[in-house]
Amino acid sequence: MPYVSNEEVNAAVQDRATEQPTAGRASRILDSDIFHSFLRSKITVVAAVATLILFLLSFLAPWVAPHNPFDLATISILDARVPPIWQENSDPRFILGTDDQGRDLLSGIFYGMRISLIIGFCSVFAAAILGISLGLVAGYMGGRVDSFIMRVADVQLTFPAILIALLIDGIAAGIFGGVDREFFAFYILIVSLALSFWVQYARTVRGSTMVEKNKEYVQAARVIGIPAVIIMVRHILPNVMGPVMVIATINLALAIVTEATLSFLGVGMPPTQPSLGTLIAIGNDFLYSGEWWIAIFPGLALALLVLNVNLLGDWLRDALNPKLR
Amino acid sequence: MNKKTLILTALLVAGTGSAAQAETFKFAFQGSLNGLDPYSLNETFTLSSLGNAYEGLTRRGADLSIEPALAERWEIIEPNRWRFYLRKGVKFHNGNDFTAEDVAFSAERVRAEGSDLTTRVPADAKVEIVDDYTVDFVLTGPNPILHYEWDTFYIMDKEWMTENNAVKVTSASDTTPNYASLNANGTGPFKIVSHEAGVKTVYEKNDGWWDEAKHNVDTVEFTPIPSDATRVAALLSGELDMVYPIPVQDIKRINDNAGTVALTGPELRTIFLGMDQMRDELLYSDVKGKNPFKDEKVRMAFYQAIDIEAIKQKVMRDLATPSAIMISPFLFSKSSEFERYAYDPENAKKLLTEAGYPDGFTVGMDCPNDRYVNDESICQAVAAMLARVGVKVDLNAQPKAKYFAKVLASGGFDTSFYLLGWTPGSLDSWNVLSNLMNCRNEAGEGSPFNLGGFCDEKVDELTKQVLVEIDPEKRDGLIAEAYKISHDNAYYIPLHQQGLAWGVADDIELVQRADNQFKFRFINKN
Amino acid sequence: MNVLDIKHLTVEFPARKSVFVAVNNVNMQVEAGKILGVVGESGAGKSTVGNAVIGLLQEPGHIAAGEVFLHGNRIDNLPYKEKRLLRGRKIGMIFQDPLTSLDPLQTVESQLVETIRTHLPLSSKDAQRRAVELIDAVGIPNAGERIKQYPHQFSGGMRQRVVIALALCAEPELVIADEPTTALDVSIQAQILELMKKLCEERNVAMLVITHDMGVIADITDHVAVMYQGDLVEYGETTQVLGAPEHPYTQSLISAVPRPDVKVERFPVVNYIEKAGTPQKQIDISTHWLGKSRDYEQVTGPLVQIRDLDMRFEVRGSIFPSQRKYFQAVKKVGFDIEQGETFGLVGESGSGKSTIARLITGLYHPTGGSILFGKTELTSLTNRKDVLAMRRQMQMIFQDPYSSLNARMRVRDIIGEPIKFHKLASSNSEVRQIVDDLLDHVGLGAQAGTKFPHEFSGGQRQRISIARALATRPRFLICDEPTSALDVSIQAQILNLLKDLQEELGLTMLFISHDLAVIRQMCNRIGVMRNGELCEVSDCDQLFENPQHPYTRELLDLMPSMELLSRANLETA
Amino acid sequence: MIGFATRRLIQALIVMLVVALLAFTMFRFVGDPINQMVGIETSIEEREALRERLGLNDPIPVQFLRFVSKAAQFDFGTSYQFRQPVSELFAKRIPATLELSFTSALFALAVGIPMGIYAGLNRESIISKMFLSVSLVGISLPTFFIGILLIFLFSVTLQWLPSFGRGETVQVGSWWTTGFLTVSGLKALILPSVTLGLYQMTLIMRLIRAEMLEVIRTDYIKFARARGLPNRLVNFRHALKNTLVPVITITGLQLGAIIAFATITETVFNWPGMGLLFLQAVQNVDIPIMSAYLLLTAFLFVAINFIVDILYFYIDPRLRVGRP
Repeated sequence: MPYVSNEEVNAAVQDRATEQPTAGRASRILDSDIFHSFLRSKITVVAAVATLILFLLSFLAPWVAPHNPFDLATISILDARVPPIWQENSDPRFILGTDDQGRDLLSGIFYGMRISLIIGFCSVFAAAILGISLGLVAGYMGGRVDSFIMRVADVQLTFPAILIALLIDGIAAGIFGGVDREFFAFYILIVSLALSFWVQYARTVRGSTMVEKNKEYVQAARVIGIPAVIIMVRHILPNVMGPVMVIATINLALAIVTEATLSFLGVGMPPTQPSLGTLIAIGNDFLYSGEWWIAIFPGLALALLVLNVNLLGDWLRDALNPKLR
Repeated sequence: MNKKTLILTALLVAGTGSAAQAETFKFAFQGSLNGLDPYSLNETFTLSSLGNAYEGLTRRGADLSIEPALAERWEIIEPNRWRFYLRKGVKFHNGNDFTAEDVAFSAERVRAEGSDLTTRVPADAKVEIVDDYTVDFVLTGPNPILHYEWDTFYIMDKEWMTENNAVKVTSASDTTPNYASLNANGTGPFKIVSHEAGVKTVYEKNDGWWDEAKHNVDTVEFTPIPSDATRVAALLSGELDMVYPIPVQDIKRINDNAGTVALTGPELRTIFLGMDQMRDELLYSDVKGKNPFKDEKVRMAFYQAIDIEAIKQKVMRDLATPSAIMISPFLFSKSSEFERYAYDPENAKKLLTEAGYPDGFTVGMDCPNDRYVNDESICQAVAAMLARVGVKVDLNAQPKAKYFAKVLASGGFDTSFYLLGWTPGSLDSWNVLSNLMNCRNEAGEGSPFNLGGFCDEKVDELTKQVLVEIDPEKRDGLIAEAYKISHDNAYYIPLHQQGLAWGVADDIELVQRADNQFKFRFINKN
Repeated sequence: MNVLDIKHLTVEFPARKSVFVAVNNVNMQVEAGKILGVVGESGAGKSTVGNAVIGLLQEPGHIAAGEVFLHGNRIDNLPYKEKRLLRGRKIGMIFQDPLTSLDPLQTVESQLVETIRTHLPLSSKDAQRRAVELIDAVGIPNAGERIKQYPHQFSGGMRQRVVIALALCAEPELVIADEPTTALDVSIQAQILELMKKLCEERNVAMLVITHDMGVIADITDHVAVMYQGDLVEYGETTQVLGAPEHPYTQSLISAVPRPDVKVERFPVVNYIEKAGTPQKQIDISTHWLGKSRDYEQVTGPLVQIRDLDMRFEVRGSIFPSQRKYFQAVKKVGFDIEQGETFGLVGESGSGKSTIARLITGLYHPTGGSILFGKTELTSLTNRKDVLAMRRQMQMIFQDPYSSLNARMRVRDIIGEPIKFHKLASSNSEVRQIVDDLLDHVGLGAQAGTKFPHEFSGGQRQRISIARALATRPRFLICDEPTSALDVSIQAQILNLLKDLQEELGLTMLFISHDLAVIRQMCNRIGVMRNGELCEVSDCDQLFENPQHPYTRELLDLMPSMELLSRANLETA
Repeated sequence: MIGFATRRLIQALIVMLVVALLAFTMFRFVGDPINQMVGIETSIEEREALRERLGLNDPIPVQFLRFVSKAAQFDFGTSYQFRQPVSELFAKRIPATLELSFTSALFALAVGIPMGIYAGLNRESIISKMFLSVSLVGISLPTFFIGILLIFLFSVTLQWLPSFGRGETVQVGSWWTTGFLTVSGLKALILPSVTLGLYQMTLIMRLIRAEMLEVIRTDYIKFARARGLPNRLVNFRHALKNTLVPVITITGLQLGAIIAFATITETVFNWPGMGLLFLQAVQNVDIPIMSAYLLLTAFLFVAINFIVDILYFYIDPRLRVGRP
């Protein structure tokens, strides 16, 4: 409805703005409203830079970390529980000290963050694929398919992430016996996280799809004769990705926290392949004995990582919400 | 009840709560007391807790020496016949008299279907009541250690059990719980007045106890707290009088904290590493077609690759005694004759090269992570040490439930290399030999806990001799011989006896027994 | 004395890079009991005037210059609190969309009472009484009962009456009505306009009516202000301005308004408003791809024959058939569309006209009846290949230019998609060439292909839609309200374009609209629909001059009279 | 209304049945219960006999049917660890969990709603930005970590509040025990409910803020302002009430989540509720407790959803009152 008072103004602003010559894709992005709102929020810029640094440190861990905490041949139990360098009895090799196995905590945090992030990304990705596909199908097809998928989602919602992970861990343990936990823990975590997160995507995508499918561009595509699958993927999907991006960002943070919690409960990554959560869980045992750094530094790293990702997600949600612009 | 009275009641409850606190002793343990039936579960904490309400014919003192309890004395009147003279005038908590009938009943019940303590009394032993206060146990062969575990073979009241239809041992398949698993009626120094499994158990002093009470607490409250940190926090914040076990790393903090002290001492449990020496091809390994652990050199290399001192210092914070044999020195007189092989990674490498593994090999290791003191950390340290001699260890640390399901007979001994701990319940070496060191078949017949399945006929032979040998000196000689065979061949890699660490408030006096049993009759609150 | 006096009003919206002047140095006055209409197209700044008067400019908009007087008292510079007390008390406001203007969770009564008691010192009893009186006054029957109900229990027209009652709660001296009837059907619109006029006179209220609709202006206003891009271009008595416009913008605007009383061949081209009007590169249809190889089967007689068409939707599903509820959207409808003609379907919202379009194109499957396209029965097509062949022959142009194009695709891909999908061109470069030609042909120019839809205005987007529809080389084109979301001047251009294309390509068209005036300009024959039924089918002129069905007569009577409007520039057919 | 309620009930039943099937099949594969029930000294023959007695060797469908029919009568079997009927164990634990969940939900709502309203109405103010940032920290720290830090600070260092358990409880009625009526019970509630409620509080605050931001942009709020209504009326009577409609759904869902997340809090604070029972059951492969817990949480969740649906009827007249 073009005659609503304030939108009229906005439309006019836009119409006149488009008269300016637009050059190149990059400059268009730099010129976009989203990028502008990004720059306007200083805290978001800081969060983005911090996130980028943390991501780089994690993914470049093998190159930037002073030690390799997974190379058992280089760690020595005799270096266990060395405090950070500004404390007494410290060792200049270990800036943030070492954990109970003599692993350098700083390197451990880099590697741990890498594991946390990989698990986060993989599970978010898997959940998104599953949720988006089911959401698209449910929203587009409607009827029985829709109610079936949504009933499944209801059942799924009955089990919060923690329960699902405990369940899946249990099933996996049952099926694979005691097979190499180092190997399986990783996949178990991803599957459990993905299975607990997909509902959100499915519900959101379904909702948006139901809106989008009634829009005339979809009807136009149908009138042309384009098959449903292509309509879903080519036409609807790109238009529902906005909220999906928001959910994905926030989910990444949630996945990292949930993974940490699972590790704390003992069903996450094993101490030989520690994620941030595992590091905290290990350190928790040393909190009262004065070796606080084993828990606190990974805890801070986790909080920092999640906080920054959440900040980005927060901003993205507001920036992409058309109702708030 | 209207609101006002509710609040009033609340105030009253709060009031009486604080008044009673003076004589109340509160403690926490990491596990919970699941059922009260003393024959349902053969597990240290359960037996230890129930031992405050129930008593056996014998009991063990602060130094673990066997003392008379419900039996005033006993004698072996024939090689196969033991006679027990029962204490007179003892009453159960419900007022019933303790008589020979109760002993005979208990001896039958402890061997009945569903009991987890069937080994306390040999299956073919007969119980004969001589008179109200005399009982004979007739065996099919000589057994010098018949009564060694009887401190945890608790005597139950036949009359009470029959009245309450609890003669059958509580079994997991019963849909209605056995009366005896929810209530206790023993002769011991404390009565169990309320029991909420997994939440709280309250004991009260038994004023009619037959022995002279050396303790001064009237009420004991037990809460299970599985989390180490929470348990320690509860002690540090003064909410509890005693918690156990405490993590070794918190000993210092507890000692430094005003009002609490850590009580440490040796435990009888021996922690050791075992290796699969039975399969022809090792599981979870990159070595195909053969089993490296069948080669003594490999076992010896593993042994010498492990820096036991580092584990003691860094992992156990000195709360462990490195051990050369599979039993605590407190339980075996000739233990000083054994010495651990030295830590020598160079030699270990050499031995591996000689065995044909110059670059080492990969092996999976199974480890519990909530069973023994710092079990997972020990395994990690071992893995790191082995990495230094070229052996890559894939560590699989799991909660004890899953761990045991995998490595024990029920899981088909599905392990190549594992960490296990063992306390001989009878506090005697025969238990170690027969459980850990005899040959076994694939079903576990023989030594069911010889998970690696090594088989040495000589050890088996010596075990049989030990069982029937009455002369202590000769018996110890036979045992030492068996241990030497194991030591020489490195069938096992014993690590250490782990220590006990209890956290106690300053104003409490109690006795920390090396079998990790906690007896309220030793508690004094100042 | 003037109730409202606006002097040199300038409203600015600071944007990121520049300041957008929404209203530029505007003067206008309203007297008590009179209605001033502010008319203009999108972006004219007419709503901004209303918002500036009542002090509800959206941030960061602000009055940059000028004064606003109410009864001679300056009000634009009052502190917030006093300004708030003016709202409702002295100035009432009516918004466009009655469906969203009322709080869905409060009864009508509580919304009225809270407003009354905010402004008048009445007890809640008295306020309730007054609320009932107001509801009665705006013509809602059973006021005493209805007042206890929630907004969703009222129809759209009734809700707008409630909104008017709310605006009148405290007997304001001035009422600002921002597009008060735009969201309403023709018949309701007439009633609401009548009510407004009546209230205005009875209560001696000054009224500022903001609208894009010349019909509304002609119907009720005493004075009119014509705005264009923030400027007041013409101001005066309504009869004067509409009958003899002076400013060229007003002239072209008036000439672009479709009117039911005059049939024109083509609308005058209003270059004043949008440049991209005519094809930029002439293509020879007879040799071009667009006109070539129309290898469709030859048909004698009507191209489309619809018989007994039925469509019902399940409103509430249930596993028990007796529990299901249906809505009958189309009831036993039958008509023919001859080759080469434009058949018009007209009716109010919910009459089922759009459903028929969707049934023909196969977006819905009818629950009964037959649709014969040429010699093919569409309802019994199952073979995917046959379905595609049919789809190719008929295309559709939709109402909403904003949602009918996929915002994430480039214009070139949007138009190229059907060509590629139906394999109508042999190579990608050919597709590209065709797309460029199509863009040229609809008057956008080939360079438009690389852009995204949001970079175009509504009219331009509708041209893209048309190009896409042409890309399958259809013989039958369905236009579902193609211009109802557009400004009149743009509407005129699009209608011209459609006419041209039909002529060039020999298209058969089904033209759907709620606007009788537009229908009259476009169609050869017309069907009138109401509640899913087809009331009447007749020739265009006959329908307007001699309607048969009472509903048709009613519709024609309700149309705002356009007789005031100047007839300059019109080539009458 | 009745039709609506029945339809929802039928759906709920189907959900419960599916959950039962899932719970059953999943747990049938977890670990080996026998190992948990006996000491490690028990022989293989005895294990086999026990397996047979427990019906663990029966065909799976038979086991499932037995499971469902018993569960319908609140008979979840006997706990392997405790050798007590699971239903009795839960009866004792449910009050603890519900009191904790209720208190933290109350805390989350009582703090989250005002904060959300404030942040929604004053989008640009420093305080709302602070609320947002602080609340982000709240959701960025894992619950267990917050719990540990709180214990460290308030129990161990300051010794103000207890670090574990429920304190003194009072029996109310035949089976409900409450910690609300004693000083120590109330003190014991503080840390766990703050830990548990923090995350939900953050969510509710952010949700209210977001909804507020959307609602205050709607036409009816603009119209309310145009009628000159004072801000208080506009914000609270119109905006807030409309905000609450979606908030109720999410709060309902969150209530379910609180009960599930109580597992972690109960672990950290050794709170004798059903979450702790469940976690210990997982560690000890106590199948009957695990399946009962899943069914119970699913039941609570479904029940809460049902109540939320009914609540909608009372809050939103569009559902309650038909069109003319």
